[in-house]
Amino acid sequence: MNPKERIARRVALEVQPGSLVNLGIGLPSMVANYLPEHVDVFFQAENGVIGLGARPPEGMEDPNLTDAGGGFVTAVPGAASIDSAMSFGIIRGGHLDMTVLGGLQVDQRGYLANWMVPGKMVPGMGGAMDLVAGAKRVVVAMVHTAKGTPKIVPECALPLTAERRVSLIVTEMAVIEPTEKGLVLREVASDSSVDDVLAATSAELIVDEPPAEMTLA
Amino acid sequence: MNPKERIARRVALEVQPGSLVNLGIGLPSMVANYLPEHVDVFFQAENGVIGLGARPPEGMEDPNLTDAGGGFVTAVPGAASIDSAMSFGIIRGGHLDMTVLGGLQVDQRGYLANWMVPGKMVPGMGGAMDLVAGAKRVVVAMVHTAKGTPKIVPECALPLTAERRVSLIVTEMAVIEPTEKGLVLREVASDSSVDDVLAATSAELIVDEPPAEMTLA
Amino acid sequence: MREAISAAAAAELIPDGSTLLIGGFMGVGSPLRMIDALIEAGRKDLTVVANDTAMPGRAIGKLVSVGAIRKAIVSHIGLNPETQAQMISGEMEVELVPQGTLVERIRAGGVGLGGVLTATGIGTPVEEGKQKVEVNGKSYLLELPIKGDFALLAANRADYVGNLEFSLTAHNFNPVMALAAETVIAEPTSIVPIGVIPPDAVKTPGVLIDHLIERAPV
Amino acid sequence: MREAISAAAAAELIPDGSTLLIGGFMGVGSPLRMIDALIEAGRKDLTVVANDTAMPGRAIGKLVSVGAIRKAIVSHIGLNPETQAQMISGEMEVELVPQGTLVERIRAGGVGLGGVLTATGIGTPVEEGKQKVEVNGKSYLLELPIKGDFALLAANRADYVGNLEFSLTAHNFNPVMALAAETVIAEPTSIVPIGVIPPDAVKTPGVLIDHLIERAPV
Repeated sequence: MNPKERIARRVALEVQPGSLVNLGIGLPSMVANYLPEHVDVFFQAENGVIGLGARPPEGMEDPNLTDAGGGFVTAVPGAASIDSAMSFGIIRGGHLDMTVLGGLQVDQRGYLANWMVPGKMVPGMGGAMDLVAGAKRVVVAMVHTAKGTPKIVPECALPLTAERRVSLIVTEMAVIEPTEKGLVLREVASDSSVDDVLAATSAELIVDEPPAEMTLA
Repeated sequence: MNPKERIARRVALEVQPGSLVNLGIGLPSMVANYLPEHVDVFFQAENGVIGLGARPPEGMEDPNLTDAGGGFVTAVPGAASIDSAMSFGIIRGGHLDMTVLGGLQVDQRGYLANWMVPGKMVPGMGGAMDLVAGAKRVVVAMVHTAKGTPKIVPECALPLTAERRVSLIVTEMAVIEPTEKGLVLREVASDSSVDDVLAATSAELIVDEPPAEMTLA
Repeated sequence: MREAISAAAAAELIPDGSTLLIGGFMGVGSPLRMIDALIEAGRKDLTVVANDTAMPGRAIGKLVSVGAIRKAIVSHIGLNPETQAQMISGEMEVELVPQGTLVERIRAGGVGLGGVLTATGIGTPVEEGKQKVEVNGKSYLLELPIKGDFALLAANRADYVGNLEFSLTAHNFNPVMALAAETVIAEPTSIVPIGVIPPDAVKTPGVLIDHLIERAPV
Repeated sequence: MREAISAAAAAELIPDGSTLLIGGFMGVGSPLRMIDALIEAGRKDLTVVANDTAMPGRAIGKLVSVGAIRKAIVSHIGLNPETQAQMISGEMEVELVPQGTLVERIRAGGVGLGGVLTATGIGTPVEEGKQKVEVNGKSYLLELPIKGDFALLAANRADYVGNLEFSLTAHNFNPVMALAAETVIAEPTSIVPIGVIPPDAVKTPGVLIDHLIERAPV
């Protein structure tokens, strides 16, 4: 299993029945593939649909039904079209139960940086700042290191996405929960040790109890 | 012709083809009766319809289609249902071409008081403050005096509806335009003289040119 | 997928002293069965946020008549002399808010804004005690967000996931209030299967609704 | 009752240097014929307010490619490397705005509010140079209203008075932008007689629309 699939499968366990969930583009969008088939979850895409479904059958794409990355999607029965004001009203008003986003860095305070690398990559924040500021739970889904360099750091060097402590960090090596006291190591993957995780992390991790083995959907 | 009908007939001449108009409850609502039949005007009711029509035929009232006073109305072809956020977005955003409102007092500055008499009558401002603050044109339609007491006064004693100079005052005696210089007497009714109007008005009126005779729709 | 509950069961969820956002304009688009159930259950000390208090014997006017309302935050009470009498006697506190400001304050509460900057009310008694904020040389009142413990909405149709449609002037405050309360209860005229209300016809997404009241008795 | 005009005639109304609010999200729900007409007419020095600049060769991306945009106020440029290149070279000024803040700023412009108080952007580069307002002990950024000279909208259906319907994810910024420009031009896929779109299906009332573009060629 490749690292991204493992991350997506672990994040899938965080999705609560009956909840409204926004999945970011890329890795986060894979989470939807690992949910039980009839789970009572609505996915929101910030470009304007509640009840985002899978890719449409070939030849049945609707140019007016895409996800936030511009890819063709379907709508599930019971879906609702919303405009951007309602979409972000839901996100910023605290009505979104969970968002899953990629990350460039997360730091000791639990703060996320995921929208720019000054001088190199300035895609814009899109809806990320609103999602992190407004969602009830923010789950960061990312590989543990970038070409060997830790992404979980003492303090983000990259510009922050929001001054808000995210709820959970899921990587292919570990599950880490930012708390008031700091980053608590909750789970470690079966093919990693606690020492492996500590070595791949430049932020301090709290290991009070022996972490559980990471489970996957 | 009673004073109210005369006022409504004069205000009707102010309604521009192709415009969006809000008529207050009572006297102002009578204005709609004196427009040419096929004039291209949409009436807005702040409770949520653009394209307000006349009273419905007996037995065909819809409990979900009323004016701001709770009276049954119809909707014209091309009408649109709107919620209160859109309704007041239109009013406050400067999209309403004209509102016609009743008045308790208007003063030398052109400021209107029309929503309360302290200690006596406190109905609440409803949408009046938004209408006066936001509409492109504000026309005050009211009888000239209250039991002989002038309602056009040097300075409103009653609480203001907004700190905004209204566009026009229409009474059964006269048409008066508030300007930067003060209240200009534009028209006088055929059964009144300039002196009659001055006597019934405690504010100063500017009578630079001989006022025209009031015309009616 | 929601379960429909009775208006009486909904009233059981609502404690005395709650802040209720109640949809409707002079009773049009108000959740009439829920209001009756609140009265039946003897609820009291309520704070009611609504456009108006309707007329005696109608919609929110019924709550006024039985003395269930401790405080009303409304734009208009002119058609309900009982509200005016209770305000003068001190039985009920009444905060009068311009209608456009009221809807924006509720919206701000619902969409997570810190407040509303509006010109409405400047130079009037409405500005008393309020912070003013200067923007580009123009002065605006800072009006604070409103949120409720419960929103009680009336809708035309709901589907099984709670998606709502409204009819004509019965929209009014209902769609905005759906965003602004801890618990949102919708009273539809009828409830239809999933798919009957197409996505583009949905005015309030079902994810905002916590409880549906069973359809009106036939 | 409106007259339908051609996209070319609409482009004639729009001078160089105008500020345009353009609907669409990665090109979905963008007024494609009007964009082509602007390019055909050689318009330049435009300020474009939109969610994004799409991709090269698509929708707003076409305006980027021909160098027609002097300034873009957008939330995302990640899928258009030409925008990033023009930003780095200084040919185009880019103001990046969080998507939710962008839509609220446009709405504030459209509904006459003095600004938006939001927590989004606090503690990030977005807060630089902005006034902060304290409300109930919490800090909010004061974000300023946005208005355009023109709003260019895409819609699904229009009727003869200009009432608009939108489809699925092609709503996006279009309904809000309809409120926020001096002149509003809508490009519907089809135009139907008055009465075909029932009042409850109207998302943008026709009174907000100044010009309708004739239907797409069959």
